[in-house]
Amino acid sequence: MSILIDSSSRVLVQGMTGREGKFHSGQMIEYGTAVVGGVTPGKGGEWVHGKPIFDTVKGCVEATGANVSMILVPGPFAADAIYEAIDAGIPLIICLTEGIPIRDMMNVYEYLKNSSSRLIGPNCPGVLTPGQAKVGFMPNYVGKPGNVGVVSKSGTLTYETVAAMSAAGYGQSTCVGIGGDPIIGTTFVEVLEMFEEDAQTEKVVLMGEIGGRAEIDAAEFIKARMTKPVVAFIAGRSAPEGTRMGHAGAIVEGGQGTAQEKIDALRAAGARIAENPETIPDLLG
Amino acid sequence: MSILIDSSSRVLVQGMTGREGKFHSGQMIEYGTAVVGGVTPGKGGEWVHGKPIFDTVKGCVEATGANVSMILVPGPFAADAIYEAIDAGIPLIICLTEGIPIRDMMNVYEYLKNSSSRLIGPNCPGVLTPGQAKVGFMPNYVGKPGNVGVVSKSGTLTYETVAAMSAAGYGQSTCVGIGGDPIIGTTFVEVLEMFEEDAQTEKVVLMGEIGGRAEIDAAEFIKARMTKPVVAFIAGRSAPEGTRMGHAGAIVEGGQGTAQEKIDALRAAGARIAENPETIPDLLG
Amino acid sequence: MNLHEYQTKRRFAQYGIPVASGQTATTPEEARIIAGEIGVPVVVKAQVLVGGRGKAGGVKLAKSPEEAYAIAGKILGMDIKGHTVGIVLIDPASSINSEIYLGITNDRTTGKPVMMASSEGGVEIEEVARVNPSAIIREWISPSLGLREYQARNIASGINLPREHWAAFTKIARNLYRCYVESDAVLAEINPLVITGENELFALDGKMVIDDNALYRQPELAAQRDTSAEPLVETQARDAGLTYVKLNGQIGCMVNGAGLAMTTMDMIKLYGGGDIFPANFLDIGGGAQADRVAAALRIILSDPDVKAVLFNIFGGITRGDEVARGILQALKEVPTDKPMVIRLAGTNSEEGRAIIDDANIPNITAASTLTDGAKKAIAAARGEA
Amino acid sequence: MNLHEYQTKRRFAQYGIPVASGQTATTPEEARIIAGEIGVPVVVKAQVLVGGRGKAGGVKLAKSPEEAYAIAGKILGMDIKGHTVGIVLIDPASSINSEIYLGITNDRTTGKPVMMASSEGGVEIEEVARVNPSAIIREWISPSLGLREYQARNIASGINLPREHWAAFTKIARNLYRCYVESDAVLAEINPLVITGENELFALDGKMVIDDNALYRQPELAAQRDTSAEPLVETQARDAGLTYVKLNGQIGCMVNGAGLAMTTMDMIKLYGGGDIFPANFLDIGGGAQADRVAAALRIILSDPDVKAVLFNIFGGITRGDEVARGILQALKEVPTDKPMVIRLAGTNSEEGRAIIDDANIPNITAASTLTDGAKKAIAAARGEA
Repeated sequence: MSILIDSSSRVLVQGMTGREGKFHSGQMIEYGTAVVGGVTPGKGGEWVHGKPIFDTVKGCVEATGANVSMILVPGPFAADAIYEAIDAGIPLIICLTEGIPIRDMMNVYEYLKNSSSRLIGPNCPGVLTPGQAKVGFMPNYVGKPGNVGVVSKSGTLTYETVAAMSAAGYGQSTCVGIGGDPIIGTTFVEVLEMFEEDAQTEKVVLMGEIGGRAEIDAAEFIKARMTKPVVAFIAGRSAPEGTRMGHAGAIVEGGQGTAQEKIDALRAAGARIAENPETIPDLLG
Repeated sequence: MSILIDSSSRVLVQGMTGREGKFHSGQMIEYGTAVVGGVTPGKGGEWVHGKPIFDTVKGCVEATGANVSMILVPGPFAADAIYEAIDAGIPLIICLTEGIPIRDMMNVYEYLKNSSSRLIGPNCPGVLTPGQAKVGFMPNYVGKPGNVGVVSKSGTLTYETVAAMSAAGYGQSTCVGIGGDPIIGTTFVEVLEMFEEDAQTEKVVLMGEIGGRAEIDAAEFIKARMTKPVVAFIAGRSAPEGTRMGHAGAIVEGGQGTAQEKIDALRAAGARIAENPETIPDLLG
Repeated sequence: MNLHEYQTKRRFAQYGIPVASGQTATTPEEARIIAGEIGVPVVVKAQVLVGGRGKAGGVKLAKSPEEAYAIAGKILGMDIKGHTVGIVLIDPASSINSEIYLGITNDRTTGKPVMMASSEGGVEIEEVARVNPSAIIREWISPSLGLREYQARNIASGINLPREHWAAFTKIARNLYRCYVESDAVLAEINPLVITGENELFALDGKMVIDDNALYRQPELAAQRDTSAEPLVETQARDAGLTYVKLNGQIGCMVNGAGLAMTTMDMIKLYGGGDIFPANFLDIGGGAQADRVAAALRIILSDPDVKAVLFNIFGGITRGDEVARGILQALKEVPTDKPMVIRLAGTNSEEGRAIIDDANIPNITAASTLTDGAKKAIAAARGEA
Repeated sequence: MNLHEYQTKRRFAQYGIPVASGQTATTPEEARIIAGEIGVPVVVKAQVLVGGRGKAGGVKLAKSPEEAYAIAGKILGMDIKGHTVGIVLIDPASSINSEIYLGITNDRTTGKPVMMASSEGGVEIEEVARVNPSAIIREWISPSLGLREYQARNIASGINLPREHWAAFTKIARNLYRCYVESDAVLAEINPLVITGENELFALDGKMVIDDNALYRQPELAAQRDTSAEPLVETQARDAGLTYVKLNGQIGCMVNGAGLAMTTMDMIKLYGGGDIFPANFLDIGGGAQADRVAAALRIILSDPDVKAVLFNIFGGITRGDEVARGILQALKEVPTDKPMVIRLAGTNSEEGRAIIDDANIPNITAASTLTDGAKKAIAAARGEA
């Protein structure tokens, strides 16, 4: 078992004909992911890495039976790409695109919550179930099959940690990058819930950062519901306050979202706190 | 038991200070309905029939604990009144207003389906649980407590039938007017489902009319799921075809929505068909 | 409310949908001048709010201004299914490669607008739906999102539109949706949307039906209502806030509520023995007040075939006393000796019956139930009362 | 991107929100003329993109044009928290009865815009939130429905606004929401919204922050960016597509990804022994290509406090070979003998390391891990390398 994706996932790529789309879908195929096709309006009928390109997601789903869509189109087009995937009935949408306007994401969020699709991201590195499937940017070599679930707001920090874990012999069930944007489709809490339910996952690593209150929510969930041990790292202890959103965001969230506040909450919830992501393996022992 | 409303329902009236609002809330109170307050923007602080008027639904709910809202405001304002009731967390909204633009109702419908509120109507006579509560226009004397559930698209036809049933000794569990507009909050099927679940209801009377395919859906539900006997009447056997929406509606609905088509479907589903609403009691025996 | 073809196409043009650059004429001479200006050949098209004008000879090709003059002379004044042609549209004739159907309406089941398209344009979509339902591609639209580009692509792909036309088609589809929404239309269709010999797309014919309940916020469209061709009573009924449909029977019906009005008609037919039928459908609506009742009675009595009148009022939001006062008021203004059967029930019906009784009018009979009322009215229409 | 008060208020005015009829001046003489034109007393307000200008003496009342001249002379050129005042706004002074806070921002938790109001306007809303959180009324807005009138009434009722002002308040609230949406703002606030002695409502001060990701579709707002007061490197970083924040340490950092960039800073602080700190936050973003890397290096090296540079690149969408080429390109343009520690991992990192090795640059040290890189950079900054 694993969460979100596995060797039976059939992945389509929205934006497969672009430079990044071509490169990363190639990496995914190399990893063994079942990439079944791509979608680029106006390029239907072309082929990339031996996979057919379609003009519409609907057409691609009908022809290939895709059940995961990876979105890698520029920011201005990303919202529509997500709507198209939702309307085509794709159950899992993983949007890697960064720079999507917040207004677009608020509109998407409302539509998404009333659909049966799950969105991971945007502005995230994707999902990796080591040895089975990779959807996103995570470098092919970092993961290793195992029983630690990894969830992170950050992209490169995830690679860093996962590589350190693999090197130390701690394999992963699934690694999920939820993205660091203000509005994201799937939160820490939802992923923790999936790991708690997942038979393969025995321990969980959570990587957060300053800003927002998602880590505080995660701490509350860990305290109330998690039976599996959690190791956490929070980035930004050295960041001066107010460099991110500050102001109105902080008001709404009823706190400042500092690293220390988050670390305290997670520690109080029973999580082990790492000071350095490369020492996370030591805390998994 | 009964469905939708009973003696514990706490009803607020949006549009209580208007001519119709005053008259019908007076009738409801006379019937014994727990009308707890009204809402008319700009008239907060006034009193009607000894009940307080509020500027906002939120304010009324906070002060009175209302859990049903009856809406009786003019068509141009009805959509906003429904949104306000949904946002205030009212679980049951009964909208009597006629003449709401279809575009407004399509917008309302999308919002409603993503909320936890149920809407009855619009353009409906309301709901009556005889001996317990009345929300809407049904004349006070027509109903009588009993075990027949009544559901109807039409207002006055409902009064006609319910009066005939009461006169013949067949009391009702609850009488529901779902409204005859193209877009309504609650369908025949949903009400039939409630009656099927309701312990008090032993038989069901359904009154439909030409246009749309709600009665066909009801017939399918009756066939597949109903264990309780159903008596049905369809109005419009004498109507020439195409006098209602016709055209595009009929295409979408994949049929003509004629009375005969509906009667045939209901009969095939096992319902007894009345030729005259006043003979329905004979078929309930 | 229906718009004429020329009104629809003007509206379309405002929303950036390409249409033929035609003009309307109300005289043959105007038609001749227009044909000269826009260049022949032209198509002369009757503007009537009823289908089937083509078969009725209301659409003709003219190869010269003189021919346009002659054809317009024939079409203007023509009767098409009871509608008199008062306006013709003179459109330039086009070379047509293929024809598409593209329309939007509201779908009751999903509560959403649905866009429908078919590569078999130019024929009635109902006919396509009957003969070849899979040829109709449907795309349901979220009211909050509107028609997205990918939905237009789904449609274009579904009807096998050559990809070179997708950009133009998408623009037309989105503009049509915007036009539908902002016009409060319940139907907006382009039929056919043609692809010309020059590979251009434009709306050759169009139809829009506007939601009557929304006309209060569509003053520009409301002002375009053409009552010149419709029967006077329909105009009068609408102005009075009534729903009236003329039928071919002998018993005038005045009922509150559409369901009960149809049921009352059904009862007349049921007990009418095959020779007595309802003369009309008339719903006085909810909460009908005295003056509206009076207007309704006036309309019913204006039908010379009416032999008896049946009032069936079951008060709810409508109150019996007000209806009773309305009847008396109307009888003062429109005295009649035709037999009338009055059945009042429901809210304030006792007060209403007392008002009628007190007026002591000889040709009024009271009825206690719907069935009683229908039977008494049938008897009255047969002269048996 | 932040807008100045005067820019915000102009935008508000375009959306029908009443604002003071002030004008901007860049010289004392202009200030004098404006004060004469709009009538004294006036308020002279420094236009800076940083809070706390009032306490810093950047807002003053002038009772005559001459006084306006003198005050403008003092405020123009003033330094407020590192920002130089280049523009003053001259607003007519008003009689104020009460002050309200009204703002909209996006709420991460619900994914919706939230309108916030408080009867305690004129002070910082964060302060109200801290001291008296129940004084803030919140109304979450469905993006598909927008702010409805009843929501404005809920707010007006919640802050106990006298009912005579509800109509004006509702209009302002809805216009503010529209302005927020159509400007792609992440914050739009009126603080204070004042009720004058004449019982009128208007925006005395306003603030807007525009979503940088949406500037591509807000050309009018994008053109209003004022870079004159901000440090040059911030402008350069933004133009190059980088996120750069200057800090006060000795180790310049270039990292891909915000989380890893912060973590790299954290490691420098963790192992820095209390005397070595990061000199900056710098995220080169995803998929950074050679020219962006070069621009980043140039910015880092422009900080004279930087004693060593740490590159920490874990390739994913970013590729190690491109970063390596970027470093070499930048070193050609900006030669430096400062020690550099380069750690490349992830996608195409082997190719990248080979490129660096081949260039054979003496002041470059390779590091294998994040911790290794941080420790080597700290040693280099101490001159121990």
